[in-house]
Amino acid sequence: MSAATTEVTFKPGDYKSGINPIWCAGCGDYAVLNAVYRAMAELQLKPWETAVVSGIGCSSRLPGYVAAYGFNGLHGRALPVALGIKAARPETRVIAVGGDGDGLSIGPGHFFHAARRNADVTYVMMDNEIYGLTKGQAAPTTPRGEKTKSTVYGNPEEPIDPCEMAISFGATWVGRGFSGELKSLVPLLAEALQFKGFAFLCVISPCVTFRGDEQYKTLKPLVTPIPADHDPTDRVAAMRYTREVGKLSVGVLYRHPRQTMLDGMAYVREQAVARRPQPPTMAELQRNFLP
Amino acid sequence: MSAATTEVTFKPGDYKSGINPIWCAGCGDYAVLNAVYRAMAELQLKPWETAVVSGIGCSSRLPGYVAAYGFNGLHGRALPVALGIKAARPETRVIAVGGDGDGLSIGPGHFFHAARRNADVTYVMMDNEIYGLTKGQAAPTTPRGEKTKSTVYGNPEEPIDPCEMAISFGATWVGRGFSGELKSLVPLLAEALQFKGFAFLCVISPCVTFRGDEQYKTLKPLVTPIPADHDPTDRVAAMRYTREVGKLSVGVLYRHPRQTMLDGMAYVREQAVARRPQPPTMAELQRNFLP
Amino acid sequence: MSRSDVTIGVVGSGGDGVVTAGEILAGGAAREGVHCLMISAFGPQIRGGETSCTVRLRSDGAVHAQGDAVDVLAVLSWDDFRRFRSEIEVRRGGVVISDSDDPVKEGDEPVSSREAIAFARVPFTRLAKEKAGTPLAKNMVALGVLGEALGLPAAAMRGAIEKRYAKKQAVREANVKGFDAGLEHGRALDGTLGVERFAHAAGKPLLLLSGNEAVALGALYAGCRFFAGYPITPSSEVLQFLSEWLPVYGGKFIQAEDELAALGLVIGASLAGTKAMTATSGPGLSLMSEMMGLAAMSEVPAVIVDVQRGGPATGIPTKSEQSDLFHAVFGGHGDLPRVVLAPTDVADCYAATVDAFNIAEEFQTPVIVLSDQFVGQRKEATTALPTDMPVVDRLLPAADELGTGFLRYRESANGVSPMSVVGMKGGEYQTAGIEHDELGHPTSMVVLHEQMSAKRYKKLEGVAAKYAKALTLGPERARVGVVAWGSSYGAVRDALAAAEREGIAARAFLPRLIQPFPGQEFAAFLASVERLIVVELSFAAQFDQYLRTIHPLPADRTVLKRSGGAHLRLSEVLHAIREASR
Amino acid sequence: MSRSDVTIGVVGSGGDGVVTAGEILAGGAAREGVHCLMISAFGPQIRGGETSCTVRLRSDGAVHAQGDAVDVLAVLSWDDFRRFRSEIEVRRGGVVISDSDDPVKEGDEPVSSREAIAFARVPFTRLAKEKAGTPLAKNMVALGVLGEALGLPAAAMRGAIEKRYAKKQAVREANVKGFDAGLEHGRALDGTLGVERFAHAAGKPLLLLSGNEAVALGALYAGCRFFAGYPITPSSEVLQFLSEWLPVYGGKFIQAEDELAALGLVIGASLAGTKAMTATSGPGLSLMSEMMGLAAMSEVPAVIVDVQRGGPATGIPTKSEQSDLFHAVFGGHGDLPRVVLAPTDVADCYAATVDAFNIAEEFQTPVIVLSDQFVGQRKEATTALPTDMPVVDRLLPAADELGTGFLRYRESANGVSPMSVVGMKGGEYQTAGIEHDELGHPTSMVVLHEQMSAKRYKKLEGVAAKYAKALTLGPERARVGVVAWGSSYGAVRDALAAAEREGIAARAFLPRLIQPFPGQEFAAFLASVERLIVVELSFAAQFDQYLRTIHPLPADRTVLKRSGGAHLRLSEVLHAIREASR
Ligand SMILES: Cc1ncc(C[n+]2csc(CCOP(=O)(O)OP(=O)(O)O)c2C)c(N)n1
Ligand SMILES: Cc1ncc(C[n+]2csc(CCOP(=O)(O)OP(=O)(O)O)c2C)c(N)n1
Ligand code: SF4
Ligand code: SF4
Ligand SMILES: [Mg+2]
Ligand SMILES: [Mg+2]
Repeated sequence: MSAATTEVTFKPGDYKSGINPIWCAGCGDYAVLNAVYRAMAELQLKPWETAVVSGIGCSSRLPGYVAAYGFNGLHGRALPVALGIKAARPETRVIAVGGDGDGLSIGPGHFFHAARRNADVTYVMMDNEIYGLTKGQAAPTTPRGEKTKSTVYGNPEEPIDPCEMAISFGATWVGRGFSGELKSLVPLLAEALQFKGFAFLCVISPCVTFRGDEQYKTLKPLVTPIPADHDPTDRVAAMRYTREVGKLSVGVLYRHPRQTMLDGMAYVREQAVARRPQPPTMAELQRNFLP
Repeated sequence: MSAATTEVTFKPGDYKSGINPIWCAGCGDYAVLNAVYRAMAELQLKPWETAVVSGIGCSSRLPGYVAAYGFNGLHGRALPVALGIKAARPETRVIAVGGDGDGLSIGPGHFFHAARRNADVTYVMMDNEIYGLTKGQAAPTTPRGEKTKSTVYGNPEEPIDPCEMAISFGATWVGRGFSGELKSLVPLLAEALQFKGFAFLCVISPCVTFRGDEQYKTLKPLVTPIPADHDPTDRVAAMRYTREVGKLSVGVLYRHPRQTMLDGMAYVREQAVARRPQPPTMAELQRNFLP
Repeated sequence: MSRSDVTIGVVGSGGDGVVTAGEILAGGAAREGVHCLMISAFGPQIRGGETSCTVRLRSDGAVHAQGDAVDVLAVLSWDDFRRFRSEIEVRRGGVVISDSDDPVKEGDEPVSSREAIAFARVPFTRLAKEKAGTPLAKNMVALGVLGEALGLPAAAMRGAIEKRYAKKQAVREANVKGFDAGLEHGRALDGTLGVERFAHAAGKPLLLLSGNEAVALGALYAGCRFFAGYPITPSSEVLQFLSEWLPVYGGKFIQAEDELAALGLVIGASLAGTKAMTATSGPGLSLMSEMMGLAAMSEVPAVIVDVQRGGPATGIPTKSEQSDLFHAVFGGHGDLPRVVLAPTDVADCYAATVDAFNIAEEFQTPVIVLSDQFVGQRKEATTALPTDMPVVDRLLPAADELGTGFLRYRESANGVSPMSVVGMKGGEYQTAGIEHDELGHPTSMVVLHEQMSAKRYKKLEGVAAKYAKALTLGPERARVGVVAWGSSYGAVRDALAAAEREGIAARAFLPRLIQPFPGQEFAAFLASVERLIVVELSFAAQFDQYLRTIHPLPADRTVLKRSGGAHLRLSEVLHAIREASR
Repeated sequence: MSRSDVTIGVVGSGGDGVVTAGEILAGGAAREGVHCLMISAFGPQIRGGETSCTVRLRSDGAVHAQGDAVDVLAVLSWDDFRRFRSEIEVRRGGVVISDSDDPVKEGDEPVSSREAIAFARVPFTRLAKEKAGTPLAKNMVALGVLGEALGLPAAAMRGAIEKRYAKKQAVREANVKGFDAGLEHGRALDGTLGVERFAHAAGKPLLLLSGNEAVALGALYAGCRFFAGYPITPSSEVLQFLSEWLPVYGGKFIQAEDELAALGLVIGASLAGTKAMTATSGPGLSLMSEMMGLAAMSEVPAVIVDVQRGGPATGIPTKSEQSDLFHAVFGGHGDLPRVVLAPTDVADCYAATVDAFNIAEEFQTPVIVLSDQFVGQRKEATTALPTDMPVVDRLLPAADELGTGFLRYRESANGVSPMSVVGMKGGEYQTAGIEHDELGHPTSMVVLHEQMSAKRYKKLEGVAAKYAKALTLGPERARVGVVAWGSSYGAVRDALAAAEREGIAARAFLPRLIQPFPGQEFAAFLASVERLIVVELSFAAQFDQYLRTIHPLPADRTVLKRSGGAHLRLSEVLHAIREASR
């Protein structure tokens, strides 16, 4: 807006919104927030050119904590809002964030379509395998047999792997991180943010309150970086890093650019301009209705 | 209900409801309806033990034409109703049917969860790659470049393959049929109906009105039965028969039984009975609230 | 003898080209500068089902309603007519023309007093085959016969045919030949039909368009540059028109996966500073309930067009009804302020949409344009739509308001706070569909919830002050007062005129702004009449109930209400007026 | 001096065991047969946030409301109290007990006239460490002190502790030690606190449960054997309770993927002949709009529990409000008949749910139980819930009605037709959310649409005739009349009693059946009072507007309305009564 812009450099702390996070002490989402600050600083994203959009859940509180255009919308409906911003204003960096329940229980319809369209947004899912905000019911990611507030006899359902879903849905960049490992998380997120197309980053982000304090301790030793020789353009190979047992592979599982939502819109625009290089005035437009 | 049941044999025609189909002449859905009649007769399904549930669309009119409990519900929401019937009354044979728009545009959230839960229902999608009932707008299955009422410049989006989606979502039986080939369609449907778990059958069912009269002629020569040596338990192999170009493979793509929704419910019930073999009376139950 | 008002019906199967015939007839009228209104009805089949089309033409002014009965009915197939038997009435003294080779079966002919109408036979199909070389031209033959017998603007109709098939020479020629054959045959019939001819003079050509198309034009005029929607009858024409034209103007079109996404996309686009809209029908409006609350809560401009159809659930998708009123006005959980506008005719679909954008932008609120199938899908000949209506843009923050601590929801006298949009430096804020403070930060404080609710509702006062122009018709005071809304306008207006001719003084009140309601104007109206009639197409009498929340209604009022499905008829309203005037 | 009515507050951080303290206090009371009501409030944090808990005990009858102010407040941490400062009032003459080692900072103490309350210091934490071996027992120390100083039923409270930790010996012992240490310390304090002691006699033990739990119990009693729902605050306890207990009774529980699916599942189960229910809060109710129409259209019994919270959008999830009224009564597109019941207290949550099932089954219609956070999540001590309420099952077709041509939607005097269920031979029918005829076959015929709408709405008359018992309180006639609904019951009832003590005659009307509304009873009520007060927690005054659709309201009425967030207070209502009585 203002013309006189002196070059500033953004430090991670500059991306703090001023609202203090109210997550439980030890919640995995703190690390995700830190990763967001650092990745933004690494890429020197301008706060006013960045929109962070979420659904509802503990994890969906994240946009409130980031100095950017932040929108904490409805449960399960972050992506339509994110796509709307991006489509209307392509220069914006749009980040959608939310929980596993938000994205995979109530939200998979939108997740599916955003991925299918290869919408040019980054989608970060904080997977804690539970509903945190509503105090501990089972999510589609909750391990089988787990006792939660809604599965007192043990969860009878098989959990799903968010990364597998993202690949199946058509996401063109899929990565997995762990909030116990900020070091690898930051570059992953930075890569996702720079990717042209629908980038899905699943961060295993323990809920210490409803899944026990042990999560970090249990998960930490399982963390394994995806080997350097993995070919991320290979869908089948990528799938090998999903539904893992006794392992937590972090890194880029899949990367396979293709035409994005904005490309499609640009194509349509081209066709329209080719057909009508000079948009008619409103009065002229009406004349199309002269029979 | 009535005690005096003489053994009757059901012929395909016995499954006609008495409502005359109002599909366009040549619509692919006629063949699907015929396949339903025949498969039901083959399996001697009792009309009163069968529920056919749909969403909204031309294809979703099918339940009206079948002598069974038929429910033509809301656009995109056939599956929740179908699952409700099945869960409440497991002895029912539940068939959900609908269009590609119904299941894949507005409905994938429910499709995904029904497949993930491996709900014990058969889901038949009549894929005509278009919105028929609303007179010809693009569906998520519409080929790229196609001009429809909502894509006058050519559809900018890549179409999706319903079978691929079903496999990714977790369906345990996935097949593809063609309504130009009733011969192979009937046994396919019969197999789907007998399968224990979520069986998804995609029937390529041309919309002669909005995708042209040529569909049958174009597709017929492309029909290829899935080879006998295909291992339907192999997910990766199954995927080879999706997103096909210049080919229309019909047959069983995938078959991989696992615990079903009803199994999960039975497990929960067992646990509950084990914990409380004698269900308390209502007065006794209240006493749990004595502090 | 001649007439200045004639209603013509055409019935046949979808394949008979019924709608085409209607469009050519209406198109010819519009080309000639003659006002007309055309409605169509279809069976449930997608293709080939029974179809009817009714065109009313007037040379003495604008056409406001469809005309209760037809003066002349062309039956292209008696089989298809059967389905419309209870719906299409032929006026006393009217004529039914049918194909000589399609014998009418006992019980198939129109219900209306058989003796009072004349039957004529014309070999539609044979003439089409002979003269145009294809039986498909039988609709044109029929048109020609009607054109000649009634003295319709034949040259203009021929012009409409030629324009329609400008790029398809063979079809054009066959159609013109069929039409001319009909004209010729009509000349022979002349007089024997016994119908008064339609007197008209050529005037300035008129546009011929539907309410849905007018909504789309209004949106483009108001500056809409983003549309996301999901197809649904009877609103899809809005989506379809904008899918073609938005890209021409550099706007964006997205066919959403469902209606929840559609409104979410609109909210996103609006957050980014783009004027945005969606269009749907009842089922979609229901699905948007929660999102509408989000728009209200986060104070994001959003325009939602609801083209009503029969409800609830899937209801009757192809027929009109006024039963989404409750949901539009009261739907959605929580205290959810929203604005509702109801257009009265095709031209008003344009104006109401422009108003809707202006209100949405000025007051940062969701606005519903509550149209219906009747006005949305009918075609009217109208003069050019105004291109001088003011266009309002939203209030952006001034430079000195931007920066740290920017108060996105700053308290203000009218409840409106400056809204920064994505990309505006220093305008960054974090907000939520959760209750929030002036900064946008979440809160569960009781006082803030009260204060922010007050802020959001205060905006409705501003809307009412600026836009609460209800439409009143008739004399200043009258024995009978009719209150109606939306597309009931036409029949009410015609009924008032008819009552006047009978010497009954009646006036009418039609709120274009439904929510907030023009309460003071309504109170004044109530005071100006002795007997009140509430008119609406809702079985539950939603409008009557809603009016009672605005102002107590006289206990002796008449509530003329019924389910939709059939359009409101002049005669229904007139009957009620007569009764009430006693 | 002694008292029969005392309100005790405890405030601290989540980790301080505030709610546990409240539950032990309330539990002790219930064990002793003393009536009580307990409310809790939390900050937005999931864990460790500020928490308050208020328990009101009465030995002279049932407790109807939370008590506007506390007599005694135990502050476990001043830091956390700050957040509640504007919400918790200490009564004149009341006492605040806080931890000796937690100095109160300037501006942290209660707002209420500082001079009028006494402050006492007790080394909660130190005693806990010393006597119980863990600072975690400080809540028990506080309880003990209160118990002794106020003469609360200490033995029963100890019993409640022991039962609660029956299976955790170490915790149990530490808690009991803490409690006993508090009692001991309290004995030393006795008298110096200057608070009147609570006089009570032991009675029959009472149940202690929340409205949400009562709803779940009511459902099981009524024969509910299927629940599908999606967790949402403040309704999740219904889901959680049924997830555990339905399988015990052979019922089915499904955690749905969302609320649209939840109601779809319920409809499916109901089609199969199983009594079925879902529970949600405002956002979920909004999402169910279209499905609710489907249930109404296809005439499928379905019970929907809405535990209201602050709206719109995500609003204030943890706080109560009465702003889903509009949506419950009017929401959903089309003419959509539905029944709405609003429970007035915890026991009524049970009864209303039983009624809801009975109505849903008898009239084959969706029924909404419109509860709210206040009644849903508070705990009340109540006598046993009735197990002799009638349980109604739906009308099944007789054997001779079954077979070809079975008329699922047969016209009938009361609009109810026999409903076959999946599995019933000869009962097969095909139906739709599309308008249909008596067979269930789709139609777009105008006459059938009208006829079927009439059938569906006729059922509401039957409901009204059978269930329209509104609750009236107070004398037969009075100067002042209060009309309120749902959980406002308690405060209104208390206010009426207080007014009576002041010599003001006031009566109240509370419709338990909200839709269809007990209109005649209401008219009679209006005729029995001179001044009317409408009471509700909705900024938009939804109830007042709704009442006007039922009956004209006097222009000089008082509308006592505000946003939710804070529970309705006796004093607010009393103040309005006083004003109105002038
Ligand atoms: C429509 C709707 N349904 C339900 C809810 C209640 N709700 C809020 S968050 C949530 C799930 C939280 O789980 P997740 O998305 O995994 O986020 P987390 O809290 O675990 O980070 C639910 C069910 C809601 N806010 N809106
Ligand atoms: C909530 C809702 N949105 C939109 C519609 C309109 N609608 C009816 S059917 C349909 C799509 C039809 O396509 P498909 O499901 O592929 O079925 P087909 O007609 O092609 O068999 C749409 C958009 C509706 N009935 N309900
Ligand atoms: S409840 Fe779980 S997810 Fe929520 S803030 Fe606490 S630890 Fe994090
Ligand atoms: S429109 Fe297409 S899908 Fe619908 S009935 Fe006709 S051919 Fe079939
Ligand atoms: Mg989660
Ligand atoms: Mg389709």
